[in-house]
Amino acid sequence: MKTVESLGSSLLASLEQTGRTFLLLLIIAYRIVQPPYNLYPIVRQIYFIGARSLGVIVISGVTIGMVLGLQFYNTLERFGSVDILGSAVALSVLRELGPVMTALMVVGRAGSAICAELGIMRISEQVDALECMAINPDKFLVAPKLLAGIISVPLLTCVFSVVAIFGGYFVGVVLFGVSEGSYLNGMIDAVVWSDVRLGLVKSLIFGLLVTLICCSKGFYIHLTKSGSLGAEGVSYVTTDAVVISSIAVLFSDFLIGAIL
Amino acid sequence: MNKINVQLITGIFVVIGILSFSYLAITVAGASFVEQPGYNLSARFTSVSGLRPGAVVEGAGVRIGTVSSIEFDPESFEAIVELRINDGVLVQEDAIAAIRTQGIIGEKYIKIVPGGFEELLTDGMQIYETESAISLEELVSRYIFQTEG
Amino acid sequence: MTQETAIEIRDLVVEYGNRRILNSIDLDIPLGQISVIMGGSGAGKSTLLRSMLGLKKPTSGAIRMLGTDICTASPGQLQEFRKQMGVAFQGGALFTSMTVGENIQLPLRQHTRLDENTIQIMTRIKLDMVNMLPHEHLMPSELSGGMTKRAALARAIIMDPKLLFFDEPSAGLDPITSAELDELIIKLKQSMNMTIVVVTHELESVFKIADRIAILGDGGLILAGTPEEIRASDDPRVVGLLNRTPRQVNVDVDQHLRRLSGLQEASDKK
Amino acid sequence: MKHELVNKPDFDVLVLSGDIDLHHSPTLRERILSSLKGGRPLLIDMQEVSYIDSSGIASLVEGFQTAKSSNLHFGLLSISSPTLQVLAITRLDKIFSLYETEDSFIEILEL
Repeated sequence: MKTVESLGSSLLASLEQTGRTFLLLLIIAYRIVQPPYNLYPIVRQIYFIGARSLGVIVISGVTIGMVLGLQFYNTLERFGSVDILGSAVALSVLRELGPVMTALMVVGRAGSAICAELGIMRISEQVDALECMAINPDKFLVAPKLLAGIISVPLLTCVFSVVAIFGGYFVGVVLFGVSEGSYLNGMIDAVVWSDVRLGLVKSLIFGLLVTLICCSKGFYIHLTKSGSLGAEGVSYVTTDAVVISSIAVLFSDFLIGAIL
Repeated sequence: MNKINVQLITGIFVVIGILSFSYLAITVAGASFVEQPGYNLSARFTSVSGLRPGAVVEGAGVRIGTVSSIEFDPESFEAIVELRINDGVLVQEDAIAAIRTQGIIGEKYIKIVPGGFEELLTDGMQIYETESAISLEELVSRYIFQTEG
Repeated sequence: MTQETAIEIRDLVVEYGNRRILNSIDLDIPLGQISVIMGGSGAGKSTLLRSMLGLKKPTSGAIRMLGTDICTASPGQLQEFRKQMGVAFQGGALFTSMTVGENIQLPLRQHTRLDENTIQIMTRIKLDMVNMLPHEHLMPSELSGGMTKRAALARAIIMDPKLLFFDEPSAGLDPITSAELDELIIKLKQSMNMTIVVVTHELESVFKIADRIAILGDGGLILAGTPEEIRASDDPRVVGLLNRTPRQVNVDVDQHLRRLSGLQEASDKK
Repeated sequence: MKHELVNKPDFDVLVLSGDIDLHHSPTLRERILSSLKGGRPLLIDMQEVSYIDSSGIASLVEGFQTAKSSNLHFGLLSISSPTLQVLAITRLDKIFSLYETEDSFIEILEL
């Protein structure tokens, strides 16, 4: 009986949170179009979410590209078609791995920090202070993060894809001696605009999802059980935010792939 | 971290991102959305199986254009392929457009075999002589048929 | 003498879920004076403060502040009203990503179109008022407890508010620092003619700064009046609070013993 | 806030009246600074000022600073006691040159 009860209440709680999260999106969409418009907070958030993630993205991009180069080379060599190595690497990076890996990296590096920052601001009364200063916290705190997420994640995804293609190039061409022409031209011939566009659409949606979930988790910490736990509560919601946004990325990746 | 530094680094990041995007869109995606100088030809095939928009058009093994679109004509039950041929490449009226495969599981491409007429095709015209995609099954069955005969 | 009231609280009831925190509070806070709201932990002080700040919607009742009923005000009206009030939160609530100076300037930058020079000078004037001028460029994490409170106070008064709320000014401070803060509050009232509401549970400063005192207990208003009236009161709860005597609980020996030994539930169920 | 600039033989007088708050101080600042550009000493007549907030005071401080750097006299005339208290809390009463009458300002100028 207890188990059923707790299952039910946690289901209700997660439904409530989902509702709140989408409501937050609507509120922000409404707030963004209202003046005043301030650019610097958005720049600051792009700096934090995007620019500061560049290193991680480059390193993981190169690594993933090299792994793909290695694996595809081994497989394709058995069929004697190593000349499609370039297109194999490029297509899997552009359509799948680029957007997904970038989004997961952003969750780990920036998403957790966003959630913790907002959570701490809430429990240390900074959000209340903003409200008392007649400054709208949705617009002042959440909107720049959301916009920066939507801008930064696609840009990071492009960087990731480019360095991954060259990671694959390094393994295929430099290490295994696939001809440079067949790697690059094969890739150029195989990839069409719709592949790049798919990756771009995915990364836009991931960018929005990740920042939205992490913002909502931290920003609404006071409405959950963790809200009364202080610093410990912040660590709980941050963990939640990372897990939920990672799953949301993977699941929506499947959905977008199925629809588009 | 002062304001100017943040703005500078963010600016650099955005530039790197946009450059990466341009590389992907223009070079890797083969500029399939940027009109390259050239002219359009069409060709009808009974089968284009495996050919995709963006595929290469070759003449004598050299890239001379790309496939810009593939459409189905319900009346004749044929595929209409639009080709974008680079400027300066001359295609005779009796040239043959043939769909070929690179390697066994490689990409499909269109090969232009030059003709002997002096009249040249211009923008919007059609290549009448075509050879459709040869599927592996057809090849095998034809081979069996030949040995029997 | 007719006193003008700055805040008029009528029949205020506040509930969290099913728990009733404030039960029918009636309170007047006069204009241009320092009113102190005090009471023990859990007496409902912070709930009352949050209601007055418009952060917690009351279940019923009215709070009229400077002529605006903030319980029924539209978001736009509330926004306009809030530009006339300043709040210094208990923990300071300074924004950790900004320097002290930037924190203090924030309301000006958001709400006014003043010249950059004017903003800078105003910031320094306010910092000087709270003796924080040398620390303008520090980050909040580099401040001590007393400095944080003073910086928060400077931010609260940057727009020259008519109404200033101060939550627990002396909590967690050493006696000297908290005495300095008390003097600052008095100075602000005198020179800027502000109405100041201080919420505290510490006795030391109350009689030094207060023009009016309201004592809360168990969600209700026990007594409101001048410091003299409060001192003269013979209400046991007021006397207890002033003399810091622990609450008297009548102990039934048998029952208490049963409670401690865990037999309570068993006997209740019978 | 109302303001009027009076040109005297050797100096300008800026006569202010009413409330000076966040909405008015940008005008006040602009008036003070443009008057000082003329290179003449400036006396601000504050007799009719009922209320001045810290943005107004900030404008006065900036004017005083500007005047000082171009070696001009900058005085405040007949400040009311509430305003004086606001100045006192930030020790600005010791910084500004305060005058009771216009004549005392002229005396200083002639020195």
